[in-house]
Amino acid sequence: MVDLATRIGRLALASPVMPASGTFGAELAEVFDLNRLGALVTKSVTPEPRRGNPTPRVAETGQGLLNSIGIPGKGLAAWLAYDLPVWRRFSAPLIVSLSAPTATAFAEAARALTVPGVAAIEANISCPNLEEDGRAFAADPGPAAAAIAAMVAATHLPIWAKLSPNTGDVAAVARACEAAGAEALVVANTILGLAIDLDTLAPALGAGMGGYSGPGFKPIALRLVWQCAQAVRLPIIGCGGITTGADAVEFLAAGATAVQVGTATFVQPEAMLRVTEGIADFCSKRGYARVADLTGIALPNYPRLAAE
Amino acid sequence: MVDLATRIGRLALASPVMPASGTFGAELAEVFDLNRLGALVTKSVTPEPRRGNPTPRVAETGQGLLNSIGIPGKGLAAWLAYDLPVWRRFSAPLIVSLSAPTATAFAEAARALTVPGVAAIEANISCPNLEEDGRAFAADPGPAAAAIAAMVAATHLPIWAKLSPNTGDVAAVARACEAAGAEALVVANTILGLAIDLDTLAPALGAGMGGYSGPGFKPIALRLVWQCAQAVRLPIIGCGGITTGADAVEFLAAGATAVQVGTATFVQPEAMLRVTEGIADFCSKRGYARVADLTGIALPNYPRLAAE
Amino acid sequence: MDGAFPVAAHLGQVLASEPVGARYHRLLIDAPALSAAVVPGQFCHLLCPGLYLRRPMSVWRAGPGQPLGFLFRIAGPGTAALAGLRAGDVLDAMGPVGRPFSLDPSWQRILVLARGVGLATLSLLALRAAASGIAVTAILSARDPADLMQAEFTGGAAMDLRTVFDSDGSSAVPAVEALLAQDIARARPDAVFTCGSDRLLRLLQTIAARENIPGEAAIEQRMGCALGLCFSCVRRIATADGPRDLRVCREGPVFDLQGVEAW
Amino acid sequence: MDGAFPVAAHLGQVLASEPVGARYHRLLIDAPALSAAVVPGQFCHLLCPGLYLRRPMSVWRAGPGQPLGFLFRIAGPGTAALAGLRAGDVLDAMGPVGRPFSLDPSWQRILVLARGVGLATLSLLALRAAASGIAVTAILSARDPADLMQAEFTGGAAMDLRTVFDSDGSSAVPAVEALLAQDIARARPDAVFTCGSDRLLRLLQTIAARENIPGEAAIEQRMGCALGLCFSCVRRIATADGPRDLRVCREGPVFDLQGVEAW
Ligand SMILES: Cc1cc2nc3c(=O)[nH]c(=O)nc-3n(C[C@H](O)[C@H](O)[C@H](O)COP(=O)(O)OP(=O)(O)OC[C@H]3O[C@@H](n4cnc5c(N)ncnc54)[C@H](O)[C@@H]3O)c2cc1C
Ligand SMILES: Cc1cc2nc3c(=O)[nH]c(=O)nc-3n(C[C@H](O)[C@H](O)[C@H](O)COP(=O)(O)OP(=O)(O)OC[C@H]3O[C@@H](n4cnc5c(N)ncnc54)[C@H](O)[C@@H]3O)c2cc1C
Ligand SMILES: Cc1cc2nc3c(=O)[nH]c(=O)nc-3n(C[C@H](O)[C@H](O)[C@H](O)COP(=O)(O)O)c2cc1C
Ligand SMILES: Cc1cc2nc3c(=O)[nH]c(=O)nc-3n(C[C@H](O)[C@H](O)[C@H](O)COP(=O)(O)O)c2cc1C
Ligand code: FES
Ligand code: FES
Repeated sequence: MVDLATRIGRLALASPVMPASGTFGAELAEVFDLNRLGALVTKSVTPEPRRGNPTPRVAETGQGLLNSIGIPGKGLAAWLAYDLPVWRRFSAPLIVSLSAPTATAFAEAARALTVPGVAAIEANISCPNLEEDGRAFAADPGPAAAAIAAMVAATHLPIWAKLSPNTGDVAAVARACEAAGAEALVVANTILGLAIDLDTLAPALGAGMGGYSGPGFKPIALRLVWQCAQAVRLPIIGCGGITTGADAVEFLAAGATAVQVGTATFVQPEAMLRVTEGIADFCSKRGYARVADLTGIALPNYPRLAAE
Repeated sequence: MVDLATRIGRLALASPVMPASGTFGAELAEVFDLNRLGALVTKSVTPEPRRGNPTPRVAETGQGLLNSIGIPGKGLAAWLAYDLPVWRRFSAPLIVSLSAPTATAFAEAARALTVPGVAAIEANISCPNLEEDGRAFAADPGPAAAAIAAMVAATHLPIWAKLSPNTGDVAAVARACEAAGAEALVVANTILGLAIDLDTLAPALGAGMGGYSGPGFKPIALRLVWQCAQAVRLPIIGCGGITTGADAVEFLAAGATAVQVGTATFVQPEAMLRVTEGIADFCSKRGYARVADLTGIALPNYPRLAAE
Repeated sequence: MDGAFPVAAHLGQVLASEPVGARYHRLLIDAPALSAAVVPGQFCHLLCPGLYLRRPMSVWRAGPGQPLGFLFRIAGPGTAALAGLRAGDVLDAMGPVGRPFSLDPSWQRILVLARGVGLATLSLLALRAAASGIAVTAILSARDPADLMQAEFTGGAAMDLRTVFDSDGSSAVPAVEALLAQDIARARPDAVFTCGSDRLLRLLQTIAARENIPGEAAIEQRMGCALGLCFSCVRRIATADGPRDLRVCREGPVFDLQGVEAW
Repeated sequence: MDGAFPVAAHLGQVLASEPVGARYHRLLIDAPALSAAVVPGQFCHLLCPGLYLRRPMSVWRAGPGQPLGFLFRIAGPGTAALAGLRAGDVLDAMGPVGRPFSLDPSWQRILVLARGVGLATLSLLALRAAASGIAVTAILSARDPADLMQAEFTGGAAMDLRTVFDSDGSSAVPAVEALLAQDIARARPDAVFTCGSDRLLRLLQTIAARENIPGEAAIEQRMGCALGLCFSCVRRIATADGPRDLRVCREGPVFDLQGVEAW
């Protein structure tokens, strides 16, 4: 029997497989038992209500998905009142993804989220801000660190920093988040992409550009994990195009301690279970007793102490 | 009959379709008549001989290719002596891709390449430098502009700046190259990626990380063209995952004046001819008399004057 | 079908795959559990060979012991790939998903106003109504008689049918308005339903409001997950607490007739 | 086949697709122009259903009016996809590419030393030699008798065959060295050829150098284009002007025996 347990900073997880923010909801409990997941990760919550972007909000590219949802939501207060109680029905640890327009707003929201039932906050400092040509906090070390530091000061909850591919130096951003007190890194959010609808000769998405995810994004996300794993000692949660157990093992070997599955759930609603089984199969076939043994095994400087 | 002629700065091209550097050679004349191409683009030439990277130098990802060739070559002097005469046998304009370690070296090489038979220099300021975690001139506006300016001062030949996806702000780099005197932008080179071989649990490429190209890269390259087209008035040559005429039309509509086809040639050696025919078919079906009419048609601020 | 987990990806053998007229196609699938569970108005999210995202498709035929049926227009790569399936191939259909039509056994008559592929979405409702002794008035609109899928709609059930066409001008809104007024005067329905045309939706809203008849409409939106997870499928809907962006895959695809904002 | 453009992607129908032993597979393709053009040692770059990059494969059978044949070990996804092809399917084979073996009509005898899939690469050379009256000594090495593809190698042609196996220790380098010495003493070949094993390559280099017999070796490298464009397939080769990284797809896959640096 392979030991799937792993640990992300102060948090012990029964499984290294969890959903990616914005691709998951309690509705998925209609398909399988969500307590089989290592953690539950919410859509990004925002301080104020947001309507989101114009439709169409998704488009298919040959090898993945483009989305410009725009983080619609009822806002933090309503989330605490209506959504949190729903999540409390599950036993897997709840990770709340948080998105905010300023470092101060991040801090205030993090304080407000410091309530029973919330196990950690995943700071979505990487969601492409389409008004600013896709620029985000996570594009540069300074703003990223400022947001993380403000949250760390505002709550005792673990802060996970979710990084963006849309930066010239992800290692520098990773180091800045580590220095600012992040307890883990989630690598990565979607990369900016575009598709043109040849019928209309206009962007396929109502908002123009969008975030690219799915299998075609995987080699890039894997590289970002690889770069971050060599830059910091924080545990890394790999995310990007993971569809199979083999994909997940690549991320673990490149330095991840856990993985998130997003778009794959749209194609196969049980994808997260398949990924979990696939990891376990790989470990038993190859003689690894603990999934944790795979973390960083492909790194030049392996054994890597980060995950400890 | 659709008019495929287009113009890149001072250069008039009979067709908007040309090869991407490093994926093309005179050897392809064994497959079709290379004079059917809008231009010929050489592998990157370097001032000194280079051996290149350890093998394996290529790996397949689900939706594209990872490569870490490392620009092997016999160096500029030998190229002028042995390769240039071979290229002179073709009538399509010859674009020499140039890669160098410093701005000065770029300038000296550009001067040396200012000989009959060379129509323009494509400055590969974007080739991932794996020793520096993939950082390149094109990662930041300053170094990019310095290299371009040095070349512009050293030769009367048109300088095309080939940009990199591995930057946090491609629009800023594009503007810097325009200000430095580039006559066109090639968008874009490969994006850094990684694949892990599950048999060896080590990187699939001998060099570790590599450049990701092919269909899975297309939505990103298309977005880079879209961002650059809105940042500068220079003609843009779109490049990234183009396999069909429809792919090429997306790039033209997003602001490109011409396109380069790279990895697709590895899958179908006649891919460039198929792309050319596909563009012509689209134009005639949709009633565009000149392929040039498609440039930027999907841009918010269309009509865009850049291409003129 | 596991009660605790009502939604699943079902692998079903293709029993029949046939073109319908020039622009449409019909698939019959052997997926007993799914077919038995579907309620009219619900849809499935179909994996299309060679494409990445699933495509949403209303259930056109379903029932205990009956094959699961889809009737669709070939609109692009996904539907073209579905039309390329052959008998014996396997289709991956995720479902059932979506809020179904309301059908009150005490009703005497319903009126259905459908155009184009809207026929596919409303057919199962009409069949179930007829089967449970509720009279059905069906007004079907199409380009021309060749494009009308009358047999596919009625499935042989007895209905009061009216057909209108662009080709002879009878599908023009004023003409359909007169037809509706007449029909409602002649045999007043307890509820009205529509799908497939924004013009007809607006018309039915006006008349149903005036006549004070309850109704529902099924609408479409580009989808990602079809499970309520991604919020890509929202449409603006007027609700008791004001206008809301609701998920077509979750709060819909069937909404109260008066709630749907035309677009 | 257009003389001006000797290389092309040929679409050929699969005539036969059969497993050979437990680990190998055989494909016969109807591609007349390509089959007639191939020279022993050359290879084709094959499109593998569902995968992105082509895979290089030596031509095992070819000739005017004969089907084009490939014999390969199922090593991963690409070769597995090729083995999944069925009679009637279409294979996209690009070629012919690569520098072939040298075969001098004036030679009396050649010696071939092959192991594993190296048999596939050397078989056509042996057949053409035999057909043109050149005697062939073939030393075939395999895991065990079951894994040896003797019939696939000889294709029924008469050859002086020696088989060695890991299972009985006869394939150990000293044993093969003795065998080679014996054979060369008995019937000295005008040239020697090898493919499939680095150990045997090094052994043959030593003996051929000592005996001063010319030879060639076919080697492999991971490939991108197979057209000489990408320089992904280089191997270190000793040349007259010193060691060079040469392209296996262009300057190879056949190189002078003594030039190949073992790795
Ligand atoms: C709940 C629901 C039920 C549906 N039922 C049916 C049905 O019974 N029969 C039928 O023929 N069609 C139905 N559709 C529409 C069907 O989903 C689309 O035609 C299909 O997704 C097009 O995919 P494609 O790849 O073939 O074309 P694409 O190239 O994806 O699109 C072709 C055209 O269809 C539009 N389109 C794409 N996806 C959708 C979508 N999800 N909803 C609406 N328009 C879309 C595009 O904007 C484009 O104009 C339904 C849609 C929904 C949301
Ligand atoms: C000129 C040439 C001729 C060849 N002829 C034959 C032949 O006749 N019969 C045969 O069985 N095989 C032959 N090969 C090897 C064959 O190309 C590989 O086995 C095949 O590409 C593996 O692809 P895959 O997707 O099945 O496995 P992959 O998962 O791609 O690789 C499986 C294993 O094969 C290795 N490999 C992958 N590609 C190559 C390659 N191009 N060359 C060498 N090793 C590789 C990988 O490193 C890995 O260890 C030849 C190779 C070359 C270069
Ligand atoms: C429809 C959609 C919505 C998303 N919404 C969010 C979000 O609200 N917050 C966030 O941090 N990431 C969001 N993401 C990014 C995913 O969490 C994930 O980082 C990305 O999709 C890459 O993983 P994948 O390839 O497995 O989908 C979203 C992705 C998709 C496809
Ligand atoms: C094998 C290989 C070698 C390449 N070598 C070069 C090079 O020498 N110089 C350069 O500017 N770009 C080089 N590139 C990048 C291509 O020119 C092109 O920008 C990139 O591959 C994206 O286009 P594609 O997806 O059509 O291949 C290379 C790409 C590949 C796949
Ligand atoms: S399609 Fe994902 S929420 Fe409706
Ligand atoms: S494989 Fe491209 S040069 Fe040999």
